[in-house]
Amino acid sequence: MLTLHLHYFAIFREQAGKPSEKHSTHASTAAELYTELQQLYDFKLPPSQVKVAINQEFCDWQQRLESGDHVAFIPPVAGG
Amino acid sequence: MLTLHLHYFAIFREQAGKPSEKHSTHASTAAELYTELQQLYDFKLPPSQVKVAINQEFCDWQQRLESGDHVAFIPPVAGG
Amino acid sequence: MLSSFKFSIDAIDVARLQDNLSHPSAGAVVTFEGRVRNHNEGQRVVRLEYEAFIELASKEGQRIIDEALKHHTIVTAHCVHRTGLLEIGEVAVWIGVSAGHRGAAFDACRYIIDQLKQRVPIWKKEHYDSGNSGWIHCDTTPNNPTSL
Amino acid sequence: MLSSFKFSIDAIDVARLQDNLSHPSAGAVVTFEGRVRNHNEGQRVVRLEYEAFIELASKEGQRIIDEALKHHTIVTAHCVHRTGLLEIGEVAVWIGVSAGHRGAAFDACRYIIDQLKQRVPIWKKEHYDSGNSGWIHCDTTPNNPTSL
Repeated sequence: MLTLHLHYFAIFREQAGKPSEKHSTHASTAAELYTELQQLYDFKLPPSQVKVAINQEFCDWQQRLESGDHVAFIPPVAGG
Repeated sequence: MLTLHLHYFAIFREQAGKPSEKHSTHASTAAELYTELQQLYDFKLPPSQVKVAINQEFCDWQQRLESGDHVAFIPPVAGG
Repeated sequence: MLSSFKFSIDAIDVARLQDNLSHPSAGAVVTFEGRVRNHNEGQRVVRLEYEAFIELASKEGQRIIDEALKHHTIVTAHCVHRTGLLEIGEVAVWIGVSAGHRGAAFDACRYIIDQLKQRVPIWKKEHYDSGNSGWIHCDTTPNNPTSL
Repeated sequence: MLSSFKFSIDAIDVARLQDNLSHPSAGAVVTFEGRVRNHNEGQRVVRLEYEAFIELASKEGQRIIDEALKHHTIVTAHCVHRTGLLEIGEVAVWIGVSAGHRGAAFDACRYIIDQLKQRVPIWKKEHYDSGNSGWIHCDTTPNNPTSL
């Protein structure tokens, strides 16, 4: 069981109803965690349209999570 | 014998020592006129590097001159 | 010369930023401003909201600036992006590049805005005159934004 | 919206010109500034002199603006070129283009400066710290400017 800091932005922040939270999970990868959160908050974006950042760096979906990690899922960007 | 208004810019103005003048000539085309002026003022630029404007429009070197025409020879441009 | 990527919650002062680009060896200065348009995909936009993952976006933005400096012969490159609520006509992003020659200035400026739009975690929510709003590119049906 | 090509004997007020580009449907603004550099071809430049065949240059400049408006999907395009004596760092030419989208704004701005440099009868005389000076592109030996 890991304890993570999750950060939500834009549409995820609205769908989760909060900008961040502590979250305990049995997920071992970012991919597994996203699947879990999709069910929890009804996130509709498929993983193919989402990127993941751990501790403020983009990373692979298969990266293994560690307790205390800050995890953010990045919806399609639209700056400029 | 034609009477023309000649206008000199940049290096031509400096080499002719004046910005404009009335000029009488037997030249019948812009090309002939430029050859005449090259001798008169020692203009060194070959015609291949020069353009000609008659009455404030670019024109062909073979355009026939008419009395009262305003003629300008355009050295290589360097705006911007 | 210092080059930077920054966020601003306040209105972007384009004139002041442009002054920063002065350099005796810079013969060419190219700037890009992205402004809030009054329409998108056929809908009338009344205002726009920008949200950023500031820490990651700042890093990624600085990487783009560094890439521009590495791959193009330029003197300096700066970028400022707004966050928060913006009205029509306000500057959402400003990019300024100075270089010895114009080709590099144009290419680097375009590189920065193109990469910014692809890579930097910034999101845009459009508010329409219908009362609807939507996060751009985030709706599963992109031309049919979610209702408030 | 009015688009124009103009000459100015006075310093170019970039901030004021930029304000003219505001338009509610313009999401992208690209500007180009050509400034006086402190060097060229290995020589130190102390100041620059621009001379124009104003009547013909104004017509040819306006044609270039019209071509940019015809061939690119832009909202407006303006160009101002200095004449007279300029110091290092001064703006010699300013071009501003607004458009709905950035691609057209970049392309049109670059088209205008590229064409201006090729076609518009404007000449530039560089004054060097050696006391020499030369009309750019006019010397038969271009890298060895004529002495004053």
